[in-house]
Amino acid sequence: DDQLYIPLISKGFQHQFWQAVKQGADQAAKEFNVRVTFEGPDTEAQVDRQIDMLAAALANKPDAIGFAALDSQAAIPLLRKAQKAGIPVVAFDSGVESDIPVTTATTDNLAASALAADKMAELIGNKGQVAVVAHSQTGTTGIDRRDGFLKRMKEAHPNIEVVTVQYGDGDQLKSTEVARAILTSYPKLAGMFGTNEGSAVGVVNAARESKAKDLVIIGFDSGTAQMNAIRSGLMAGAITQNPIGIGYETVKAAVKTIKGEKVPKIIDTGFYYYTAKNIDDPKIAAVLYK
Amino acid sequence: MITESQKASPSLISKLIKMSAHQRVLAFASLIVLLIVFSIASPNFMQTSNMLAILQATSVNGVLAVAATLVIISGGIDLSVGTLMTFTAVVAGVLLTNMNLPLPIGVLGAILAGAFCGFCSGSFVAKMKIPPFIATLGMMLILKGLSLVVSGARPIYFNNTPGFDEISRGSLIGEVLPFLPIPNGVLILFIVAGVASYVLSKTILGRYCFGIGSNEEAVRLSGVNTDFWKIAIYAVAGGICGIAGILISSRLNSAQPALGLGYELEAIAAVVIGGTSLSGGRGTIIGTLIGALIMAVLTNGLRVLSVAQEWQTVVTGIIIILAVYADMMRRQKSK
Amino acid sequence: MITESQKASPSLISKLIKMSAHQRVLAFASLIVLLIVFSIASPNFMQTSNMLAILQATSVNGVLAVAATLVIISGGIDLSVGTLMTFTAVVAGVLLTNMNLPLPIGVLGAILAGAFCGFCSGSFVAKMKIPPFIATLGMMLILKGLSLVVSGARPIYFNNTPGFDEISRGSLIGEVLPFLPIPNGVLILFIVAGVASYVLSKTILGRYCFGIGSNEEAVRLSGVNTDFWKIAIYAVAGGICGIAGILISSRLNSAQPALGLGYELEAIAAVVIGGTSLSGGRGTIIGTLIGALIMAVLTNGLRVLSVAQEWQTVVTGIIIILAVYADMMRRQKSK
Amino acid sequence: MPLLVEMSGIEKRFPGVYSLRGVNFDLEKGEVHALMGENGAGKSTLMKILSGVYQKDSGTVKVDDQLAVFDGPKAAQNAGIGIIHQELSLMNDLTVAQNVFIGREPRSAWGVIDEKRLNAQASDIFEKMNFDIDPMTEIGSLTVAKQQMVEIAKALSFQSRVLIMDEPTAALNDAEIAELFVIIRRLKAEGVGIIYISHKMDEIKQIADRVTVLRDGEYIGTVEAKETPLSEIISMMVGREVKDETVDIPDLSDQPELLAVKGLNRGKEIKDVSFSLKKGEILGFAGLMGAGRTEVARAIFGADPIDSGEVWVKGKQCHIQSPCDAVAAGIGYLSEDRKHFGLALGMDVRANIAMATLNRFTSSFGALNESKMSSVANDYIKQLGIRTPSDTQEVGFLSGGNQQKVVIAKWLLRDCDILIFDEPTRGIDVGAKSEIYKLLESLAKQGKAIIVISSELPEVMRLSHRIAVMCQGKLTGILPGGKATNQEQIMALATQ
Ligand SMILES: Nc1ncnc2c1ncn2[C@@H]1O[C@H](COP(=O)(O)OP(=O)(O)OP(=O)(O)O)[C@@H](O)[C@H]1O
Ligand SMILES: Nc1ncnc2c1ncn2[C@@H]1O[C@H](COP(=O)(O)OP(=O)(O)OP(=O)(O)O)[C@@H](O)[C@H]1O
Ligand SMILES: [Mg+2]
Ligand SMILES: [Mg+2]
Repeated sequence: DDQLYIPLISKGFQHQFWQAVKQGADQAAKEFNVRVTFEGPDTEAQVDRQIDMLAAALANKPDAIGFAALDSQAAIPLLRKAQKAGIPVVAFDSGVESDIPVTTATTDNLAASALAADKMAELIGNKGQVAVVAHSQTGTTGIDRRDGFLKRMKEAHPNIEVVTVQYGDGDQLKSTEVARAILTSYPKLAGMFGTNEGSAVGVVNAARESKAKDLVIIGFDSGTAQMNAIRSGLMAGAITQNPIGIGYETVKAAVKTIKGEKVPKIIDTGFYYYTAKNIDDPKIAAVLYK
Repeated sequence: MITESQKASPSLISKLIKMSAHQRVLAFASLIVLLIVFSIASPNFMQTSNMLAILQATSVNGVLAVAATLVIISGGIDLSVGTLMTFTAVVAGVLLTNMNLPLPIGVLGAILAGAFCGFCSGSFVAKMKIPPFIATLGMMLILKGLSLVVSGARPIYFNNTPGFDEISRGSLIGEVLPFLPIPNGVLILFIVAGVASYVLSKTILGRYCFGIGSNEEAVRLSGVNTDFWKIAIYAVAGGICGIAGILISSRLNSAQPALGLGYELEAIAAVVIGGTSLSGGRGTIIGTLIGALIMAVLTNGLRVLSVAQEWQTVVTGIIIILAVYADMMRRQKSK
Repeated sequence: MITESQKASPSLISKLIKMSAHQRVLAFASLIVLLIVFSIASPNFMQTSNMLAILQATSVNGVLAVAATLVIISGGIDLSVGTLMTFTAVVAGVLLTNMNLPLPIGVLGAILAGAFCGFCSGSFVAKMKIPPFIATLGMMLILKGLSLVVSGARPIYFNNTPGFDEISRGSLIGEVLPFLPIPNGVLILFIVAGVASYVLSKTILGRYCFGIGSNEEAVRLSGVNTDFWKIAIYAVAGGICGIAGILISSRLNSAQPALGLGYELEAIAAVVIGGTSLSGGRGTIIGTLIGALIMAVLTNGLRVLSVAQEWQTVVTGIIIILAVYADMMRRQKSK
Repeated sequence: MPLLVEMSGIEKRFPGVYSLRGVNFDLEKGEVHALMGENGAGKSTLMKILSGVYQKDSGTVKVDDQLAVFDGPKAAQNAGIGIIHQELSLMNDLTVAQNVFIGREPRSAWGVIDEKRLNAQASDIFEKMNFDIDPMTEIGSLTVAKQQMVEIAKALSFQSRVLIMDEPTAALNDAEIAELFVIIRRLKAEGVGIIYISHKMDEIKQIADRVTVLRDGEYIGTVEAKETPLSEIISMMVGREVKDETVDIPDLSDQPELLAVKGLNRGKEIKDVSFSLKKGEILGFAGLMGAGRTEVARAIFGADPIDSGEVWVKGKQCHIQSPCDAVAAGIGYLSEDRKHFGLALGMDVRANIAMATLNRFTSSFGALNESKMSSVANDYIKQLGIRTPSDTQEVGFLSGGNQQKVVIAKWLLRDCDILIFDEPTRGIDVGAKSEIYKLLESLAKQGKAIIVISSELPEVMRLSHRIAVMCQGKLTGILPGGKATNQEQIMALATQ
């Protein structure tokens, strides 16, 4: 068959965020009539597994490749190989330290979580203690979201103390346990920030289970549980990227490149802060996944 | 219910002490030491709410560890407990949410699905003579994939089943004894452990479990259909994982298809810390329970102390080794 | 070098066949069947570059599995191989990048660090009588944390050490035999496996390894210092994990401090698929190598066939069970 | 009389070994039929076929004149055939009573076990056997002898019509053997047919009605026990005559002392044991089951820690902490329990023989010299007559007696100055036994000091230059060997 074949190697697979990216990719695949496959390792630590996936994808002589690098350098030799074979590479979610990718479809995680910090500060009245439940201590998105939040707090909201950052691996149950422990050790905590869906839902679970009433919770990404929490007021609001858009734009840019059209060096898919008020706005609703 | 739990409580403690004296459940002392140390280190640790959080955190791992105990005593190992739990949660989700069936059917369905998967693992081990490690590793991978397939790789929420989250989070005990708001999840853990303990020590299944773990060939030469009983043991363990599946999905009010990997090691660790031998033939449920509690106390305590996460793992590793070492010492002395 | 590898190649194959005939390495047949099936299913599978990718993917897991084989034959288990690898990679990173020391020191440092950690695990097991599962689980957690602490929770890149990535990615064989660009990582795996195989079958360490796994008490009562040898076995295994650490960090040109969790199960799976018994006393390195290859071929083949990822895991689980089942059948028939 | 069991033309082949070729055997109601033969003759194999553990390659088995096919142990049990296996097959982690009734627990609905009844039933059986044991003790904590008694109790509890006893007395003492014979006579009177395997020749005269002899897997013949002299049975087994001399006690007065044990104490098992041993001397240890002989040996050897006491070797005090130290000091110990403490069953004959001496076979870099090891192993295979297809056969596949010979070979090869042999001839056939006696004597002549612990009084009396007697952890006396001491004197000290 002469259908174009574009494998996407992502950073994860089972997580809802990556399933949303996959959804966008599938959508574009239908629209442009190309064949897309989507794969990612179990955890964001498995850099070598991702490289094995990339190698297997290259063996199939694809027309282009989408790649969300777990490590900014590790895959470069393979990407060079792709370049030599004339296979265009589209980076998504995180870039690589190389000019091989024709474009990178991404959002600025640092800026997104800085926005979360601002919203948090606003909601707790610019003072008090807050804590972060992050999803990864070593993955790039995890680091960026944590650091974006911490940096912004330090620079713009000096009266707010970030008392602790703990990690729940994005696992809802573990994040619940982590958040409960934080609530135990900081009874006066004013707010908590969960850096991805699993972390945010974990914080909500913990707040519900330990009956912490006045806690301001800000989350990240979407998903039914998080959206319900926002609707019911348990969670003040959340930052969302546009994962569906990332998937869609990645495939679209790949198709364009194959056809010889030019694409911009960076495709910023944007991020939004949403609350109970604007959750049903068409613009917001379009980027949220259930 | 009241009298039941009131009765149970002192007898449980006296039993613990008795067993501890019998040099079976020496891990108990390590648990006490940990509790004391953390109470001293942090005033926030010994709050009721935190104790409840620890118990709550023990519930899922505890139930999985009970399942793993049965299999391990029989000389096998079950690596699939974690993903089996996830799979049964997804099955419950499909039955309750997608098919809109009543709650009891969902619960029963999850337990039966678990028992069926256990039956398959058991058959691989007993009939196809596949080493338990491989049989259950294969099962773990199969179920990991199937959970994603069945759920469409997205969580299933139990929004059609009001009260589903009460299964784990509500507190029947708390309703009658307001000062003791033990979550149902914990109650279920204790019931499962109690029943499993009874089955192990008083029934044929339990006897053959120990026998097979101790010397399978001898049991077979005594004319026992060891294959049948091995399959039964795996199936029972699978059913227990089904209960864990209900517990976790009720706690998260959703079936999370990606969860469960890595839970098997934690469950097995609880079993071994509790004094059950990985080579089979010896072990107690109460030890396992204490093992699971040790792990939960340790994790919670270090978090409450706000130890940096990387150091939390280091300290956890050291304390697990020390706790087991302390047991070994006591055991040797008592000899 | 040329004559060496030319000589080695036929003798290796004839050895494989001979061993297979001895009903030791029956997994070999399963590997062949897998290769044939995938070649038929996808024309892209049997490319040189893909074969090299499979070998490359085997190298790290293969080396870890060789380490695990030693410990398992001696009747123990090593859950720390994955994080031990990571830790040694970080040690190499600190020595080479942060401290700017020359390459050989970095490599040696990693291997020695691995051997030292193995020595500690071994001492826990032999001297403190802690069950190997717990001793190495504790070690796994300790090293997981220490890797993050030492590296500051971020990757260390080997940008100061030009040629570091050649250790795994370059191809010495390819330089002399351009049509056979086998990466050095694979060469190292084969060398490690060859040496380990020699040590196991021809040296005193290997003999005691089997003896202790088969009946530790009998060996001890033969006047052998079993504690010493057990510690030695864990230390050697640790050193081999150090080699894996160098391999992976060279392949990624960085030490990734969070890597390694879950790799222990994969390594142990390769060992068991290769016919080594988890209860100790029997096993072969060549079986382990084939076990690791089976896993790599399976993963790669399913990917090349573009099977959906959730189904990949399901199929992997099924095939692992079937492969081991096929072995069991052949073994029984040959009896 | 009707035949209970009739086996004819039984063949069984294992890889590399022809275990049985055309063996015939029959059993009448109420008789004790002894099955005799050298180690590896095929006795256990034949009985495993009759009890459904192995499947025969060809031949027929009839029970009550009906053709019977046993596809598993359960089928044989159902046909009324019970067996006491040569190797103990017990569940170490279960209690005595639980072991006896495994598979037949008294149970109520839902599979709940009536533990009280279980223990009571077990007590009944033990009482009938005159065997004093608490049904609730764990099997693993018992001595081999007691475990053997439990095996016997278990087999009896099946109330089989055919009872196979494969070397039931190998680990037993005279007192227990007498007890067992009472039981056998009672069963006989009840019409039970008993197949009895033993290497203790005197037992045959006492208990057997008929004797069938196998040699090299072949059927040699069946004779009446009462009418046939032992020497004839032995020559049927061995194919030649076995002559055994009595001990001649050398004068050791000017020989140096090799081993001195002073005030050894360990818990309740060893109480203030002191003795010494001269170069070239064979010291026998006699005593009842549980007298503490094994404990003394293990304590000297460093296998178990001691509470107090001194061990002197060649006039120097040795602080022995582990078997490793003991061997370094020149002490070797052959355990009474070959399966658990003597052999790595999964390894081959060669590796087991060399296990205590590996560093003698290493060249540079710790590489092992396999060919040297093989030739040494083959020397011992020849010298001790170990029946094995080759020195690379797994020890687990050898017959019980041949396994025992492998352990002996291991210690002979080690060449220690002081050798402690704990039940060295357990399960060894008459021919080989006298060879081993001669071997021990020649070792003593070469200047080794030897301790022989044995539950067979004739063996102790045959071998020892002096006889130490133990009772309840105490050394109650040391008697002169040879004709100077009789059994009664020993028993008097053993039951103080
Ligand atoms: N499972 C097995 N695999 C291979 N060979 C075996 C096996 N079982 C027995 N044999 C061989 O069959 C022969 C007969 O063994 P068997 O155990 O019947 O001897 P036996 O007469 O009982 O000897 P002993 O007096 O030493 O107990 C021996 O040569 C033994 O090595
Ligand atoms: N492993 C063990 N655990 C607990 N008690 C033991 C163990 N082995 C021996 N004993 C006890 O130690 C005492 C001495 O046993 P030991 O085996 O030394 O006696 P023995 O004189 O060698 O007798 P025999 O070998 O004829 O049984 C006995 O009371 C026995 O019950
Ligand atoms: Mg025999
Ligand atoms: Mg003894």
